[in-house]
Amino acid sequence: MNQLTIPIIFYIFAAVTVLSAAFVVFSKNIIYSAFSLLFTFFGVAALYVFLSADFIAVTQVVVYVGGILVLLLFGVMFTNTIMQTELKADVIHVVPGVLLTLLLIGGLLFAFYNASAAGGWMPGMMQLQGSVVERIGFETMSRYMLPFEMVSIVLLVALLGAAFLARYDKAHKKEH
Amino acid sequence: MMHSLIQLSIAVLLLPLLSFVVLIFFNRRLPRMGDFIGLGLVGTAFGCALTIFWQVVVQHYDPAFRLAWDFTWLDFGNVPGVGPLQVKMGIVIDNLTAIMLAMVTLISTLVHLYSTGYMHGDPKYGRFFAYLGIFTFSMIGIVLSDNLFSIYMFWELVGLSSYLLIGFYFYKDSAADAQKKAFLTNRVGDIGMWLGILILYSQYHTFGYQEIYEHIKNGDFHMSQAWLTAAGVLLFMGCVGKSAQFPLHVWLPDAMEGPTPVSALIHAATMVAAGVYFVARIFVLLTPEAQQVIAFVGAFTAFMSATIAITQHDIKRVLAYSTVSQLGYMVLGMGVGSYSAALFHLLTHAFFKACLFLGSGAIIHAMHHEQDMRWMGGLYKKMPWTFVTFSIATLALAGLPLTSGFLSKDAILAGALGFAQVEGGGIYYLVPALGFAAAVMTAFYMGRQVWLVFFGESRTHLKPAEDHGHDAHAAHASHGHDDHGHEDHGHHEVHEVPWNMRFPLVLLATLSVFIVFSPDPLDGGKGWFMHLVQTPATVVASTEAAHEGANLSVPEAGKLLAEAHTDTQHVETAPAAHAEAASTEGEGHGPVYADPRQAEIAHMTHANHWNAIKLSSLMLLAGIGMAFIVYVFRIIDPDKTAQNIRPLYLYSFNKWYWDEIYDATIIKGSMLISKILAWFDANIVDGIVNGVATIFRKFAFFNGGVDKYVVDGMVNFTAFTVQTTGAVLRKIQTGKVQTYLVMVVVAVLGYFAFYIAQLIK
Amino acid sequence: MLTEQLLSIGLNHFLTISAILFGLGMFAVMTRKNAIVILMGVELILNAANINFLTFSKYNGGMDGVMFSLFVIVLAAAEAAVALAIVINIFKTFKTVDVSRVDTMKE
Amino acid sequence: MLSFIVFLPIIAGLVILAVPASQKQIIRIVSLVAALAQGVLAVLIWRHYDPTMAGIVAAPGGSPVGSFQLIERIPWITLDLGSFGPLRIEYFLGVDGISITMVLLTALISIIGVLSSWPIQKQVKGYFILYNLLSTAMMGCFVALDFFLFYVFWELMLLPMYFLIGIWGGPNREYAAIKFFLYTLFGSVFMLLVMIGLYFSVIDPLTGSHTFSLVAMADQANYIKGTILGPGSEQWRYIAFAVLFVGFAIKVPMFPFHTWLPDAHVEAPTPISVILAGVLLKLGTYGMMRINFPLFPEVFQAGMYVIGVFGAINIIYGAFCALAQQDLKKMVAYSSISHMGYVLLGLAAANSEGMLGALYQMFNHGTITAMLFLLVGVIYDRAHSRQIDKFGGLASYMPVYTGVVIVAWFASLGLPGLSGFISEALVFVGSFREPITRPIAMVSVLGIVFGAAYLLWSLQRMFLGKRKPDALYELEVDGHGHEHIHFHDWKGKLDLDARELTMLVPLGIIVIALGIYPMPVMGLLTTSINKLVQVLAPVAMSAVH
Repeated sequence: MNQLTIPIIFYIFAAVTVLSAAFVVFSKNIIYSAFSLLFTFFGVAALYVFLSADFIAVTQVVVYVGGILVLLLFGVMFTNTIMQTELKADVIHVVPGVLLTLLLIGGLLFAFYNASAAGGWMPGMMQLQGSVVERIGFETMSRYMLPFEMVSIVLLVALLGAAFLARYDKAHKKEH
Repeated sequence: MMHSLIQLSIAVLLLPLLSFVVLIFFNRRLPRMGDFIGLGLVGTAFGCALTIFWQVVVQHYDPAFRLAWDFTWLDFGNVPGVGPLQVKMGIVIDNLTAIMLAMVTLISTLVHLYSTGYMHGDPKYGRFFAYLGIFTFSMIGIVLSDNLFSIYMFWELVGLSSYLLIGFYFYKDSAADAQKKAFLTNRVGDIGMWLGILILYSQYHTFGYQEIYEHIKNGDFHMSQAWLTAAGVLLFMGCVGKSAQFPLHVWLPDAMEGPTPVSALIHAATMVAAGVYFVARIFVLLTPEAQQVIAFVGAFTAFMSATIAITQHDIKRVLAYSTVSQLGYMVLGMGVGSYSAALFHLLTHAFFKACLFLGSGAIIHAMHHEQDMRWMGGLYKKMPWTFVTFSIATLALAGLPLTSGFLSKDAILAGALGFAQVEGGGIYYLVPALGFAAAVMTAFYMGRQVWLVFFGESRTHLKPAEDHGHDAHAAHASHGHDDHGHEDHGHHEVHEVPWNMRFPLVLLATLSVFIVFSPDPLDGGKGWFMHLVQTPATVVASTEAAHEGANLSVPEAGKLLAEAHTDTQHVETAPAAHAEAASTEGEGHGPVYADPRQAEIAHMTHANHWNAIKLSSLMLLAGIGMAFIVYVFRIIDPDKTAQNIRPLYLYSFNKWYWDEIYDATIIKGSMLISKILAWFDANIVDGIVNGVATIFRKFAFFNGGVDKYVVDGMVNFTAFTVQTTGAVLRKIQTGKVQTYLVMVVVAVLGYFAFYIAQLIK
Repeated sequence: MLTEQLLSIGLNHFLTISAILFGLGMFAVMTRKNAIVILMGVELILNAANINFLTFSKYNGGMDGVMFSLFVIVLAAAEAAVALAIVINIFKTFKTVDVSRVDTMKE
Repeated sequence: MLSFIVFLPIIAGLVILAVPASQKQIIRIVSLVAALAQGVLAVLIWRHYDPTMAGIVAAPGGSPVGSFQLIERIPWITLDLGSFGPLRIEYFLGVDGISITMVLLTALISIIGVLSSWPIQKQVKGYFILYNLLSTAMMGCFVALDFFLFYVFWELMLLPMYFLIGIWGGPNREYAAIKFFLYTLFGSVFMLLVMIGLYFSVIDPLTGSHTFSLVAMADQANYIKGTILGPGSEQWRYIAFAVLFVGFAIKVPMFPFHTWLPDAHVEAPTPISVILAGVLLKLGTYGMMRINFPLFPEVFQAGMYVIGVFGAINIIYGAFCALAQQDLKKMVAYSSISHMGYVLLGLAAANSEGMLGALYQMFNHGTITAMLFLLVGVIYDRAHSRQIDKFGGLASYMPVYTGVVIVAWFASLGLPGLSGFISEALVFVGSFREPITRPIAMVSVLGIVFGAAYLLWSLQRMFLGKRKPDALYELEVDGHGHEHIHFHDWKGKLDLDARELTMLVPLGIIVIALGIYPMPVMGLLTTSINKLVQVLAPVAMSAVH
C-alpha cells in the first residue's frame, strides 16, 4: 500500500463522518437525519479500524446500525405521522447554540493541541497493533469480569424497563 | 419523762386543734353545729392553762423560772462542713409563757362563749367555731415556741386563721378584699422576719432562741455588727406586719370586716399582740440601733393612728385605730428598753380592748348591725351592763389612775422619757413626745366615742335613707356590717344582750382594774407582773459609739432632770454607779445589768416614774376635758371645727391616705410590672422562640416562599434588589432541559477559560 | 511540514474528529426541539467519546480504552432503548415530542 | 424489682392492645390495676430501702453495690468497634436517696393520672397505651444508672407526650405539641453529644473499658487525662456542662426556655397536665442532680451563682407572669415555673439544706401541682372555661371544692403545716447560708409575697365575693330562699364527686402529713444529699486527699 493511501482513506472516512454528522444535526427532516446518522456510524466504525479496534468497529456496526438506529427510526415512526409538518423539527437557542458549540470545539481543540504541543501526549511503549479480539476476550473474562456482568444486568434491566415504559397502557387509555 | 407542766401545755396546744378538726369536718352533723365542742375543748384548754399559771406564777413566783422540752423534728444527718445537724421543735415555759397562755385561752374561751350569742343563727355558725379553734391553736403555738422556726410557722398559721376569719363573710367584696390585704401585708412583714431568721441561722445552724443567744453572748457572730442590727430590724418587721405598725398598719382597720368577736380575739387582744410578744422573745439580741428604729416606729404609729381615730365614724374602726395606737405604745416600750412595761401593757390592753370590742359587738348586735356612731346615742339606759363595762374599759384605755391601763402605760412612758435622756435628748425626745400626744388623743377620742354611743338622744332616725344599702358606705370608708343577709336597719327595740354575751364583758371589765395587777394604784412596778417578767440582760454589747454617747449625755440629762423635777434624787455621772444604784434600788426594780446602756436606761426609767405619772395624768385630763368641751358642754361644735380645718380633717379621716398611696405605688406598680412581664413573656420570649421556628420553616420552603417573604418584610430598596434577583433566577428556571444544558456548557466553557488563563499565565 | 503532519495520521487527527463530533452532538442536544433528534445528538456525543477512548488506548498500548468503549456501546444501546421508551411515553402524555413544550419541571 | 416497676405499665399496655377498642371500661381498669400494682411495688421499695446507704457515687472500690440499692445490671448492647474498643451499654438500674423519692412520686402521680383519665372518651385504647408507655418511660428515667439507658427512656417519653397533647389536647393542641416536642428534642440532641463525649472520657475501674455507667462517671478519678471531657480540657468540660444544663433546664423549665410550658399545659388534657407538672418537670432537676452536677463538679462550683440567678428569675418572673394571667390553668403553669425556681435556687446553694430543700420541693411540687391541675380540671369540666374572671362566689355553692382549693392554694403559697412550706424554707435556709447565693436568696424571698398575691387574688376572684354578672353559671333561687347554681351542660354532681375526691383527698393528706412531719420522705434523702454535697465540693475533697 502506498504511503499516501492510508491517509487518503482516513480523510475520506473522516469527512464522511463529520459531514454526515453535520447533516444529522442541521437537517430539518428527521427521516433524513436518521438516515444520515447511518453514515456517521459507518464512518466512525471505519475510524475504529484505523485505531486497531476491529472488534469494536464490528460491534459498532452491529449495535448502532442494526440496533440503535432501527430503534430511532421506530421512534420516529411512532411519534410522527409521516409527511406532516411535525416532521420538520424546530430549533431553539440557535445563536447561543452555535456560539457555544464553536467555543466548545475551539476549547477542546486548543486543549488537545496545547497538551500535544507541550509534549503532553507521550505515546506508550507499545502501541496497539493488529487485532485485539483475542485480548478483549482475555480482558473480559479476567480483569473486567465484574463490569462485564454488571453491564449485562444493566442491559437486561434497561430493556425490561424500556419495554415496560413503552407498553400499551390500558389504564392510562381509560382515563382519557 | 416529760414534766407534767409540759404535758399540760401540749394539751393546751392540741385541744383547740382538735376542736378545729372535729368542727371543720362534722359541724353540720352535730347538734347546735358543734359549738359546745369548741367551747368545751377551748374551755378545757383554759383550765389546763390556768393550772400552769397557778403552778408557775402563784406557786413558784420566781422570776427565773424556766422549763424547756424539745424533740428532733428534722434530721439532716451528717452535713458536710457542719457535722450532725438537727432542727428541733420544742416548748419553753417561763413566767411570760404561763401568763400569755392563761390570757390567750381565757379571752378565747370568753369569745367562744360570747359568739354562741353573737353568731347565733349564722348559716356557717359551726365553721366559725372551727376557725376560732385553729386560731387559738396557732396563737398558743406562738406563745409556746422555743425557736424561731416554729414561731415563724405558727406566725403564718395565725395569718391563715386571720385570713379565714376576716373573710368569714366572704360573699361581701369588702371582706374578700380585706382578707387578702391582711394576708399579703403580713407576708411582707414575714419576709423581713424570715430574712432575719436566715441571718441568724446562717451563723449558728440552729433556730433555738437559747442557743442563738448563747452564741451571740460568746461573741461568735462572724458578720459585721451591722448585720446583727439588720437581723434585729428584720425580725422586727414580722412584728410590724402582725402588730400593724407603720408602714404595714393598713390591714388592721380593714380587718374589722370580720365578725366582731373575731375583732376582739384576734385583731385586738391576742394575734396583733403576738408581734410585741415576738419582739420580747428576741429582745436580748436587739442592738441599740435596732432598738432606736423600733422605738421610733412605735412612737410614730401610736401618734399617727391616734390622729386617725379621732375622726372615724365607725365604732369598730375607732377601736381598730386605737388598737394600732396601743400596739404602737407596746412597740415603743420594747424599743426604749422597757421590756416588762411593754409586756405589761400587752396584757392589760388585751383585757380592756377585748372588753371594748365585745362591748361594741353587743352594741352592734343590739342596734341590728348599725356600726356608725353618728346614728347611735342614748344607749346607757337601754344597755346598762354594756355601758358600765364599756366605760371601765374606756377609762383603762385612756389610762385613768386606778385602772390597769394606767399602770402599764405609765411604765412605758416613763421608759420613753428615760430612753430619751440616755440617748442624749434632741430628736430622741420625739419618742416620749409622740407618746404623750397620743395619750391626749386617746383620751379625747374614747371620750367622744362613749358620749356619741351612750349619751344624748337616740339618733337612729337621723340616718339618711340611702345609707341603708350594703355598699352605700363605700364612698367614704367601706364600713363592714356583720350582717347575716338582709336585715332591716333601724327602728327596732334596742335591748340588753343575753347573759352569754354579758358575762365576758363583766369578767373582762373586772380584769381592767388595777388591783388585779398591782396593790399600788400608781405603780405597776410593785405588782406581781413586773416582778415575774423582768427585762432580760441584753446579749449584744453596746457599740463603743453608743457607749460614749451615753456617757456624754448623762450629765446633761441629769441636769435637765434635776431642774425639772427636784424630787429625783439620783443624779449620777458614771454608768457603773448607775448600775449600782439600780441594783440597790430596792425590791422588785430589776436585776443588775452588765451592759452599761441597759443599766442606764433601767435607772432612768425608774427615775422618771413620777414624771411620767404627772405628765400622763395631765394629758389624760386634757384629753377627757377636751372631749367634754366638745361633746358634752358643746362649747366647740365639732362639725364646724372640722369645716374650719378641713384639709387636716380630711387627712385624718382618710387615714393619712396610706391606702391610696400604697394602691398607687405598690399595688399598681406590681400589676404594671406583671402586665409588662406577661407581655414580655408572650411576645418577646415566645416571640423569639416562634421567630426561630419561623426562620427554620421559611428555610425549608425557601424555593416557594423566599422572595415573597423577603418582599413583604423589607423596605423598598431591599425589595427591589430581591425582586431583580428573583426575576433573574426565575428566568433560569424554565423547566426546559435544554436550557439547563446550555448552562452546563457555559460552565464547562468557564472551566476552559480558567484553564486557558492558567496556561497563559 | 503541514503535509508531513497530515500524512502521518496521528493522535491529533482523531482527537479533532472527536471534538467536532462532540460539538455537533452537543449542538443538537442544545438546540433541537425534537426529542428524537436530541437522542441522535447524544449518540454522536457517545461516539465522540468512544473515539477518544480508542485513540488513547491505541497510543498508550493498553486495553482499558478498548474495554471501556465496548461498555459504552452496550450502555448506549440500553440508554437508547430506555430513552425511546420515555419519548414514546412523553408523546402519549403530551401528544408531542417537542421538548420545549414539556416544561412541567418549571412548576 | 425495679424492672417490674418500670415495665409493669408497658405490660398493661400490651394487654390493652389485645382488648377490643370498644371495651373502654376494661381498658381503664387494666391501666388502673397496673398503676396500683406499681404503687404497691413503690411502697415495697420504700419499705425495703435502707436510708443509711448513700448512693450518688460508687462505694469505696468502685462498685455500686453497697452504695446503691436494688441494683440490676446486665450487659445490654455490646459491640466491637475495632480501634475504639468495645461499645458497652448496660441495662443498669438502681436507686438511691434522690431517685427513690422520685419513684414514689411517679407511682403516686401515675395512679392519680389514671383516675383523672377516666372521663376521656376519645380513642380510649390508644390513649391508655400511650399513657402506659409514658409511665414506663418516666419510671425508667428515674431508676436508670446507665447514661445510655437514661437517654433511651428520656427520648421514649417524648413520643407519647407528643401524641397525648397533640391528639387529646385543646383547640390549639398541634402548636403546643410541636412546641413541646421541638423544645425537648433540642435539649436532648445536645445531651446525646455530651453523652458520647463522656463515654470516651470515662473508664469503669471494674471492667477497665469505657462505660456509660453514671456511677463510674460520677467519680472524677475515672476520667482519663487528655480525653475530650477528661482533666486537662477544661474548656470542653465547661461547654459540656452548659450544654447539658440547657438540655435539662428546658425540661425544668428555666427562664428563658420556659415558654413551652404554659402552652403545653393549657392545651393538654387534665391528666397529662398532672403528669407533666407532677413528674416531667422534675426530670429536669433530677437530671441536674444525677448527671449534670456530679459529673462536672468544678464547673458547677463556678456556675453556682448563675444557676442561682436563674432560679431567682424563675421565682419572681414566674410569679409576676402568673399574676397577670386570665386563664386559671396558665396561672398554675406559671406558678410551676415559679416553684421550680425554688428548686434551682436550692441546687445552686450546693449545701445540704439547700439541696434537701430542692429535692423535697420537687416531691412537694409534684403533689401540690397535681392537686392544682386536678382542681383546674374540675372547674373546666363543669364550665368549659378557665377564665378567672368568669366565676365569682363559688365558695357559697361548692363548699367542698372550695375547701380543697384552699388547701391546695395555701400549700402552693407555702403555708406552714403544708409540705410546700418546709421545702421552700429549706431552700431559703440553704441559699442564705452560702455567701455566694445570699444576695439571690434575699431577692427571691419577694417570691413569697408575689406567690401569695396571685394565688389569693385568683382565689378571691373565683370563689369569694358574689357571682359576676357575666359568670359562666346560672343562679336560681328556690322557694325557700336558697340559692342554687348550675352549669350549662354539666349533668354530674355540682360539687366534687366521688372520683374527684378519691384523687384529691389522698394528695391532700400527703401534703398535710408531710407538712407536719416531713421525716418519712426527708429521712430517705439526707444521706444521699449529704453525699452529693460532698461530691460537689471538689476543693474540699481534694483538701481531704
